Amino acid sequence: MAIDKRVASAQAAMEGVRDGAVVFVSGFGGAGFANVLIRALRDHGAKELTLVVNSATHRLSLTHELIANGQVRKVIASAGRGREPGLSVFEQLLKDGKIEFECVPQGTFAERIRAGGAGIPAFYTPVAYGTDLAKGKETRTINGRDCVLEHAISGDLALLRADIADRFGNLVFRHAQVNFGPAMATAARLAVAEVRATQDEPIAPERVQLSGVFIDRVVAVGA
Amino acid sequence: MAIDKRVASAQAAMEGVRDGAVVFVSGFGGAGFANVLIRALRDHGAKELTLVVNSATHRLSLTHELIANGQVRKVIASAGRGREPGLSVFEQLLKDGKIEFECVPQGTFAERIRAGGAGIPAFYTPVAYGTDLAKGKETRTINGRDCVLEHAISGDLALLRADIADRFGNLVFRHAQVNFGPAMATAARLAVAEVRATQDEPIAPERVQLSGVFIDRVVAVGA
Amino acid sequence: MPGLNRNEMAWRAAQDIADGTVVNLGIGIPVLASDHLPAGRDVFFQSENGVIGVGPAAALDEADSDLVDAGSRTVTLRSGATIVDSTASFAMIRGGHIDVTVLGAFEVASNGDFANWDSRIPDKGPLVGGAMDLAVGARAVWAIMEHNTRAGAPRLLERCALPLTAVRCVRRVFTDIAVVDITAAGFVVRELLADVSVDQLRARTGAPFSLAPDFKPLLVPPLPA
Amino acid sequence: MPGLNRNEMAWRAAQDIADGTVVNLGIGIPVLASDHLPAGRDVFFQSENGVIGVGPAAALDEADSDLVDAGSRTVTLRSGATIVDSTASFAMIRGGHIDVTVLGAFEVASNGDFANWDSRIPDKGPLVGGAMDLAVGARAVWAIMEHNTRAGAPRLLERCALPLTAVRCVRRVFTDIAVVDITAAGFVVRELLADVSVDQLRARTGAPFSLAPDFKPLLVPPLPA
Repeated sequence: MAIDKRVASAQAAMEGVRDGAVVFVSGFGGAGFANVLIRALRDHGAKELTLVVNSATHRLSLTHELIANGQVRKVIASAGRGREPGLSVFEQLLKDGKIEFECVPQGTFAERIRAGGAGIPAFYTPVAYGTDLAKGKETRTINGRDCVLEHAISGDLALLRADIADRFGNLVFRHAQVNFGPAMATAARLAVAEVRATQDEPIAPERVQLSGVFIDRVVAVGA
Repeated sequence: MAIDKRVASAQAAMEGVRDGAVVFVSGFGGAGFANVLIRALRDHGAKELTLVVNSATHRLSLTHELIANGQVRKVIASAGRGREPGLSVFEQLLKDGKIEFECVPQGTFAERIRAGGAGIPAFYTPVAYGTDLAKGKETRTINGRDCVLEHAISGDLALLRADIADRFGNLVFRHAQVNFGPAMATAARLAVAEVRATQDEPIAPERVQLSGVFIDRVVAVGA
Repeated sequence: MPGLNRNEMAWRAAQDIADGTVVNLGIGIPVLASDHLPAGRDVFFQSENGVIGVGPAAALDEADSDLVDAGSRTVTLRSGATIVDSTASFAMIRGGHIDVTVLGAFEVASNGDFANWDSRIPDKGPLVGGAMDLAVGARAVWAIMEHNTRAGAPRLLERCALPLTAVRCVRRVFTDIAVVDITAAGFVVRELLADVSVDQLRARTGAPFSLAPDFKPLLVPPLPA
Repeated sequence: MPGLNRNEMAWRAAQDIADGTVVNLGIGIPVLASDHLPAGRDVFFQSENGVIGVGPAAALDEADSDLVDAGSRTVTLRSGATIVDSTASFAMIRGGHIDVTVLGAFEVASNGDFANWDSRIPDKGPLVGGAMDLAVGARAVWAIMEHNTRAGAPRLLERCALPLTAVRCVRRVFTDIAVVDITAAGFVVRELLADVSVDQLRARTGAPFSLAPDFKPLLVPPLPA
């Protein structure tokens, strides 16, 4: 049967997502937030989620809706601070001890996710050595560099935003949309992309930025 | 001064290469062998080299000329066997104990080079666990998987073949030419690419496969 | 007693490749399986040099030395293909994104250990290539090999004698006379050529085996060798 | 006694960015340095969200929310730019391919330790972003900060009080009154505003320092704040 990963709606793309899922959400600085899928996950209602997202509370991402809706148990991110002067919903929950937070340096965050998708269970990195974020972590000096042992992050669901998908799930991103998308797709059991447009014709091999091998479902959501 | 990484000849591209250098040579299965640069390195004459190349003796690569010329002390590769029925020059030297050889699974080979370029001093991988290629290596069970500790490979020089370079050193590869090129360029202090053609105009951002940040010199050698 | 030839072994393996999967085929007999997929199965063949979606071998006048597979064959691309670098290709392999890899083998043990990289050819250099990565990374590892060596020794063993490629990973073996699964209880023979008796199979196999509940004849259409 | 304003501090840092380098500028004052490069210096500004070759900020009518830098500013691309994913961007950073990173800071210690991520704002959540990666990965780390807190406390210290971003990595600090190198012997003041005396500097600095052999006045053209 000819491969076709297109699904009819963002809701349909959430089928099978369960309570307790580890969910990757791509996006950085306004580029690549999968806000249609995030809202579909909110409507789907899965609870006790662990969100793996660069920023717990970026103003241009709808991640905060999942948090405000009580669906999130824990956030793994490099940023947990809102720009607004007061407390974001996330920060209030954190202050009240009602949500867990793991703060990870952004590059280690990206590399741990890549490791999850690349079958590397753990790696040593000099980043964070000697800081509070390395507390409790194993350390080792390799070739004179002090390093911290970091473990892969794998998950159940990845939500990505891209520009175009073909029926094979091959993706092309616009500019800086790409950010965490490829790594997250590889690390998740179910990878879903919302795109501006889908097409029957295959994307030219040299234009594909993420192979459809890593993508399970795509949904066209317009610009 | 406007950045321009083009040099006039393959010989000029070898300037500064020293005896004892660790040299990456890209190429796989006939695609992406930097044969013009390999010959320039032979003519340059640097000795006591460690070659990091997928195949020590591929029939379509001129790597064997460096070996036959007595410039190579050690080879790190996933393949050290020629297709010819008898012994290749490399295999003869190996048999005679006149060259060192480190045999590495191809994926671990690629990942160790990437690690060298990505500032990851070491990583755990399940590959090769329980085999002769893991002998003497530290092992650890992570999340129930038996793993081997592997170390990054960094080097002095990388020789790549690509299709087009712009003056910034940005590269586009043809088809399967890409193979080990990007990882090797990132892991080497001096990265040189031979290309079919160079151009003044920048390659379009979405067509660049390897950023010129990683490339030091490019030389046009024709098809 | 002639068994299946190379194409017939590859054909049999191809029948078990599920629709919509991502498959890596090793050099030698395994790569022939791509010619024998049942109609209507849409499969991506991944080659470890980075080609995702290997198509048929290139015609002589279309051969492009920049478009090769892991066996250095000049190939074409299927619809929807793309090409990545070696790091990304092996990340895909090691990360469990290949549904099945079909590999040639010298020996397979009843605990799933197998040996396919170092046959101890005198003098020739070692060659491991991507075999260890594939064996550890793919979700399922199948082996294709002659049931016996040219000298008649069994290749299905209690323990491998040759240097291992990986431990406890092979799930199914296609030989020239049988299809054998590897389970927690050891070898389980699923199919056997009709003109080979179970006693003959026992004589040619180096470890105990049981017969599958749905044990049946190994049926393959005759194919040119 | 007014010191340099934000643009003037950024200008001074920009003078030290060498031709042909790859530079990452942190959020805040550092990113202003890109406006003040001396003529004729061809530099690639890398932004950790994957933009290699950030150009000037986008004009309002050209702003594209898919083309942003690490500070969420809508930007343009310079000639020769490309964009990579976050994994590749931080591989570039961690792997030593950034010649210089210029970062904002709260505190810098005379052994090169510095603190710039956790100012212990009551209640606000933590935010580390890419600071630790840049501090460890870039070949040279420079900090830009006011010489003193609003309350007048020194930010150049024997030991940081705030949570560290990285250990032993800062090489140079640009403050509103001085340019200070960090050497094996501790702080070395290279430049000082003409209307600040060395004694005044000592009073405003929380650790011993020496003067560079070529110690000179810190001269910056007046710029709008």
